[in-house]
Amino acid sequence: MSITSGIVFQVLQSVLVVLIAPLMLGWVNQCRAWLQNRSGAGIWQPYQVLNKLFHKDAVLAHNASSLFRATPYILFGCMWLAVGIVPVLATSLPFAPAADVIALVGLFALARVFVSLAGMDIGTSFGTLGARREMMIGFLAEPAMLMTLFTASLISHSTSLVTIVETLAHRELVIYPSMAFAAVAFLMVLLAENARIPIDNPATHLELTMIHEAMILEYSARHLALVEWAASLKLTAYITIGIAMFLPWGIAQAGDWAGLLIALAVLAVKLALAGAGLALLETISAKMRIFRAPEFLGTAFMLATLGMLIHFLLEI
Amino acid sequence: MDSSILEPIEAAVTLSVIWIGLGVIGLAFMRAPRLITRAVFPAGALVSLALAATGLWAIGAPPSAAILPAGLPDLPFHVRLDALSGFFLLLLGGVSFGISLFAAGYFRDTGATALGLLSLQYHVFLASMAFVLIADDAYLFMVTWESMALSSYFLVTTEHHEEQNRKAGFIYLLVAHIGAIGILLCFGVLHGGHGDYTFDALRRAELSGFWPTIAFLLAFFGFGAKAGMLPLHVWLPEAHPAAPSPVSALMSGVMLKTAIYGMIRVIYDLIGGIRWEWGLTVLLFGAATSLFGVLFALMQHDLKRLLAYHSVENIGIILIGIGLSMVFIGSGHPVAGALGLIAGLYHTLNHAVFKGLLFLGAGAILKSTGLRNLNEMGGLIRYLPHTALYFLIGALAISALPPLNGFVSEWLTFQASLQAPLLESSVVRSLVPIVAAVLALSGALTGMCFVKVYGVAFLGQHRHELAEKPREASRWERAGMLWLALACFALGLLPVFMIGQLNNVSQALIKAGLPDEAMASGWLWLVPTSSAQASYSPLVFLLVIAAVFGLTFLVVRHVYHGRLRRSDPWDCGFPAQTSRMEDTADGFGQPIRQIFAPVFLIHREIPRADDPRPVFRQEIEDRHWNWLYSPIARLAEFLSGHFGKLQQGRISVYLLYSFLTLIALLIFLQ
Amino acid sequence: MPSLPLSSQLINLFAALLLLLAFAMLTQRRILSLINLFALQGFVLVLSTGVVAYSTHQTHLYYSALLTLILKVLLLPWILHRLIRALNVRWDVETLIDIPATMLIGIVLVIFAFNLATPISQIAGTITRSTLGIATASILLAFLMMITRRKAVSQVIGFLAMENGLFFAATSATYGMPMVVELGIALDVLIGTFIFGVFFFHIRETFESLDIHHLEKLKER
Amino acid sequence: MELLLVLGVPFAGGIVLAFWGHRRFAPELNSGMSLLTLLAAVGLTARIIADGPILVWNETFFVDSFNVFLVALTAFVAFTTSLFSRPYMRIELNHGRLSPNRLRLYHSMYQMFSFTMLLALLTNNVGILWVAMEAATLTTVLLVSLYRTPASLEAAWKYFILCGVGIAQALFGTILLYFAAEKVLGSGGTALLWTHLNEVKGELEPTVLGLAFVFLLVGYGTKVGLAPLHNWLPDAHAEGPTPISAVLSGLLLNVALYAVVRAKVLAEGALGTHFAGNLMMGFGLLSVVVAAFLLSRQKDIKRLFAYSSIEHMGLMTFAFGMGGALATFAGLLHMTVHSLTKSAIFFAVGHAAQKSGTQVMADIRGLIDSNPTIGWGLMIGSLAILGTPPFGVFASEFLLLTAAMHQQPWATPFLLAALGVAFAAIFGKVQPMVFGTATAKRLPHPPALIPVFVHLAIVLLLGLYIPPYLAEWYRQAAALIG
Repeated sequence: MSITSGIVFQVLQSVLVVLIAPLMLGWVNQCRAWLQNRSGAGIWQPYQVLNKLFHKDAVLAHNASSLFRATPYILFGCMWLAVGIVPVLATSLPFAPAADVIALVGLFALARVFVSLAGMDIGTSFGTLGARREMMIGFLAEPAMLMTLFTASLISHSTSLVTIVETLAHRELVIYPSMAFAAVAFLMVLLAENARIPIDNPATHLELTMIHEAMILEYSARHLALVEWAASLKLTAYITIGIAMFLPWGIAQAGDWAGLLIALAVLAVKLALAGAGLALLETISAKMRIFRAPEFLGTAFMLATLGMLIHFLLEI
Repeated sequence: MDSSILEPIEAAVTLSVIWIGLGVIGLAFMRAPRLITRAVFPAGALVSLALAATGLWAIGAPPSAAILPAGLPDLPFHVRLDALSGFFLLLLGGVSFGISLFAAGYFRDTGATALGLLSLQYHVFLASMAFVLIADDAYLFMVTWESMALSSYFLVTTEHHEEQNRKAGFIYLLVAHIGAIGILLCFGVLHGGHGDYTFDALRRAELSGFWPTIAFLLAFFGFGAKAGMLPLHVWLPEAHPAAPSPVSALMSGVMLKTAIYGMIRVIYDLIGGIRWEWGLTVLLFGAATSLFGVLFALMQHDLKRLLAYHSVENIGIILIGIGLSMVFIGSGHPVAGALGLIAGLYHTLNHAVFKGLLFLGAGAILKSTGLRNLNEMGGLIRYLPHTALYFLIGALAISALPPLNGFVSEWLTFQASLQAPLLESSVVRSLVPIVAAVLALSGALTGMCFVKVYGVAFLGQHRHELAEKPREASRWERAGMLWLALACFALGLLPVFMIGQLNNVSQALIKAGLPDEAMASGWLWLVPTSSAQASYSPLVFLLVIAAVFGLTFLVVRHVYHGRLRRSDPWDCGFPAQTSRMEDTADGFGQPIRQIFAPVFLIHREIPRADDPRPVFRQEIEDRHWNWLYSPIARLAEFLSGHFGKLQQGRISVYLLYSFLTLIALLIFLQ
Repeated sequence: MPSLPLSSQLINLFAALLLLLAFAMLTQRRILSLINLFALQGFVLVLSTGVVAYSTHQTHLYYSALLTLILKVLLLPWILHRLIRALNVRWDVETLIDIPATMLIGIVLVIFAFNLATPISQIAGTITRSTLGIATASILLAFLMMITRRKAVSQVIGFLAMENGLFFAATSATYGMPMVVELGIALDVLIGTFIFGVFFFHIRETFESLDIHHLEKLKER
Repeated sequence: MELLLVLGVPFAGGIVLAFWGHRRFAPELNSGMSLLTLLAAVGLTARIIADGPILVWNETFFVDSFNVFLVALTAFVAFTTSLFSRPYMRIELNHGRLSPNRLRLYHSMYQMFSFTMLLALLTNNVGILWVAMEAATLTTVLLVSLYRTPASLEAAWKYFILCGVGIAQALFGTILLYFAAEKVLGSGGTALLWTHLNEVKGELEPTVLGLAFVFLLVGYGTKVGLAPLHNWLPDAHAEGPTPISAVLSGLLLNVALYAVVRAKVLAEGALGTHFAGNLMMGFGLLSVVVAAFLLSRQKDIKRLFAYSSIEHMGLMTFAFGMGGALATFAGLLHMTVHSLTKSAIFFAVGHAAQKSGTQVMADIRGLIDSNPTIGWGLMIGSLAILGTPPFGVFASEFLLLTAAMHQQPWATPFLLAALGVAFAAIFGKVQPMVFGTATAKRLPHPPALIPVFVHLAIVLLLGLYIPPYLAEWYRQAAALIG
């Protein structure tokens, strides 16, 4: 493949994902609404929200430091990089080797650290509360995430997502029990990391329960917009990682345009299904107390580790 | 070799001696403190730089040895400088350069006498560390090893008027001494009763049966005690806070690493014939150490104590790397072994850099605010912007966040652990990834801990009314921190260069290195084994983020506007937002305390409802005191009590003793 | 042993006497008679030394016999007499262990000393081979006496009795040490006794008594 | 000639000071005498190094490289101690703990004591060796009770009785030795001369020699302070004036050990077994362990270091018992460094106790503030005696342990454990005395601390660099006593 087409694909994928990320959020919310017999705000709602926010004047607390103002951009940058790395549409993109799964997890950690610091910057009780809870979730989720990724990478003898996807995509269909465990674990991590029910409730501002919203309480206007956008990007990135690992079929090679169209179609379907499934999950499950979260994520960690052990015992 | 050209070893020896000379000068001119801070310490820093250069030079050069005209009659001091020593010299020089610069500013307003002694002890400390690294016989090694402990002991007890500093010093020196005894025994075992005590002889000595294992265990114990490995870590969180901050930085950044050096030197080089069981031991101890260290760090509210516990954690991570390499080497996979070794060594260097930086930052805070207790800090970023920046870099680095250096070495460690499928025994094969999981967990916890530190210390509103506005660190101090911060970036963004050097080290040490493809893939891409397996390019990483940052900024400004209003933080309808509503350091650690409650020994004091002046107090204690140390102390007490009974003052009894002794001997004679 | 020359018979006799006296001292309660017994022991020592000297024509033994006579039979008892008169500690000596037990232990010691000395006596070329055992025995007995006694004075007497035993060993078993050594020993004994005297006064004036249970303060608490 | 001086000067000094010992210049006179002795000893040493062992005065005196090195050491420490005792004793006099008469006694006895020790070292006659040892006891016993306090009396009494009895055993041992020797060498003077005995040691009667060695070991061992015969030692050290504690620890114990070693050489030669060595190793090990564990119970600073002396004597005894070139070398080196270090420590301790007016460690605090030199002296000295590099004690202990590790592996754990315990005990007590906030008063006379640092400097030097001639000298000595 020529380097230019590679770059083109890279840019294309990144831009595309960044653009559809709010749509994804809107879609999930819409499905939730339907499932709850509400009419819902429509799937384009997030774009309108973002637009509105960008127009507003930013309001900043007096003692907000430069770190507070830089964070939204850093956040957005991290997430953009993330979706640039994950093979969403095509594999072997030029940026892909810049980071493997471990680096990806590191990337998310970086984003988390910055948003928590921003939460503590103003020094209100909510910000620190949110930061504390976020970090708690984070340190529980991160190892679980790594373990699921390790399971996949042990199967494909590689930690670079591209290789993983390629090996998993172009193999004859064999049942990997370990992957089943990993998948469940990954789902749980996804819920926790993206502040979804049952860990957090994106739709509430009830002090005692909120996590993510508490941290960004002080943000307004463009900063808030970037943070929200980054959040939706994060959700999309996670979903696409999940897709790449657990149902990678139909992804295109960089540079073949025919494959790209198929890939686009396939991706759309996958995302739609994933969104619906997420909405379903959120509808049927209830938010749990904050200190049930360790159990929840602990279970995820256990499952992931079990998956890896099973891989070592059965599949080698 | 041609003696006319200078050899690395000669340079190293000369520089170390110069250090001692500087110390003596400092003592001699103790009446001129300005001279000491403005001349002696900077000069020492320059020596550090030269030493670092020597180290770098030695990594490439063939080993060079020399014999000094001193020591025991049959065993003069042997010194030798090979790639391994070179690498550690590089570490010592590089880190101590920054620290000495910092010290030049930090010790500005110390008392004259104290300053004179300080500079003597400080430079002797540096010199003895250098000599430990180049010692090539057991005697010189022990001498310098103990001088290192001794000089640092005196540095720890600089402020000896505080009871707890004295206690710290005592525990420190005691543990160091016991560890040294273990090392001495190890040399004795290695020696096996023939030849002399040069390392060459020890290398050549053929051990049979279980003797190598015994030697390994002794070395592991002895050096582990110095490195602060579980459960011998107790001295570390006591001693590091007690010492003046540059010294804490030196101890935690460099001295612990000499223990790692000793471990590698003895196990890989002197004992040789590594067995995978040993590796497993190191691996498990490492994992336990790292997890324990970070958990206790999260419970601390004394900044320097917290950093000390993080040193424990990082030592654990280093041990994990080394343990992995030993496991692989022991089961016949030298390449994977090399990867583990390189990961361990690289983390050794990284930890030295960022831990040094963090301790210096703590020192700057302590100097300008007089605070060590996190719960009293807050909002310092407004007063100490530079320190805040450097500290942030250090915090991100230690939290193993890309694209800084801490991440690279942990990434390499993960890569090493993912070589597990190579192993035969299924138990080990599945243990290794679990250790990796532990590593991941402690990495994440570290992130949490430093969010806590940074958030509580530098961000938010300040909790404690200070007498006067805190002053930003002086030029010298900032220079020291800047140097280390830059090192964090350099090692994080361009790891390939240093990895190449480390590859030489491992080539020299275990006759194996990374595969050529790994080395061939250019300066931008860090590739441990093959590009298909894994690759990482921190520079691209950073550039993309920066690019997006700039782009978004421009777009947002361009398409929309940059209007901004300042106002009070939103108070949720609750008017008085005081700093007492922020989380304290303890508050931030509370989830961990709850989740890992069984690990800690918690004494809590909760106020009753009708308490007029309610107070909440809680102490977190280290369980190891109870199950390990106090029993030993009690045993010694018990024994001495019984020996004491021998002597109850009656002369007749004393006579009886000698009488019975005589009779007994006479009977024995027959 | 039928065919022993008169001299060695005499010496054995004296040896037996010496042992007897040692026992007597071990069991003696009164300090005064203790001193007398000590003097008597010294006298026996002199006689035996004389006999040895006569039978082996070792002239320097005469001197040491003379030395002993002066030192241990006349001088030391006289000093001790004066001391106890000055410090008036004439009363009885209470022992730490009661007398019969002491006796029993003493007998055991004697047996032990004898079978210790037998192998040596076999190879001894002197006419007085069997005396070494007795010397050892009396030394050990004196040691025992020092252990059991409570008064400083009686301890000192025990010490001197031990010296007697040694001296007896030196003369009878080896025909005496070289003269210079003899002199040295005698000198030391003399000085020692003087120092003892000094001590008695110091102890006395510090503790108003010579009972050594005052001297049990220094110990490991 | 030098020999005559070495012995004559202190003897004369003793007599002279018996008359003038209470005068103002007496301390200086005392030091002067010691200095002369030292010079003579140096001359003697030079001569020995130059032209080998000498035998003089129909073989009564015999000087070989073993005892000449002890002679030099003894003379040196005796001299430095006399330097130290000048201000020390003056201060004691000011505090009214002494009367001029006792000062006279002290000075005269001090010289006599060094005379007896030198005699014991130099004589060739085992009998005279005994006489000298006994005389050494007699000269010191009055010095221990110099203060006439009840405690000092008690200490002196115990010292006297126990050592007297012990010495008596030694005499019996000597007699037995003679008894065995005269079979070979015929009766008369020569049968007690060590040179002759050493030549014929192979032919001596084993059973007798075994018996003799037991008595000699118990006898002189009491004076060395081997457990369980050591009970007099802490008391005597604690209650006597500090200079005496210094010379007792630094010198007398060495001389006693010297006697034991001489006896061991004969016994080993006669028995042909390692019996004597084993006994010594047993005693040494026992002493090390017992002392190490008793250290932690001490409250009195001088008692503390007395026990440490027991411990180190145990180490040396173990080393000599082990035998072999390396171990003996280590033993001799340890003898040197221990004498120097321990006496230095006692100098510092003496002044420390005087400054704070007590020997109870709990009441001595913050020396480093009240008097840095004393504080550092005590600190460095203790670290040195605890065997921390780079001091000479570590060098000798390193050699000793390495020797032990492949000659007697079973013993090393005990030794190391004991050393560890000792470290914890001593250092744990010294640190608070040196550091912390001060509790001390001024001294009427400036303390003499040059000796402290001279000693410590030598010890440090020996740790880093042993001059070749010294090493050669040790080797010869080691060869002599094998």
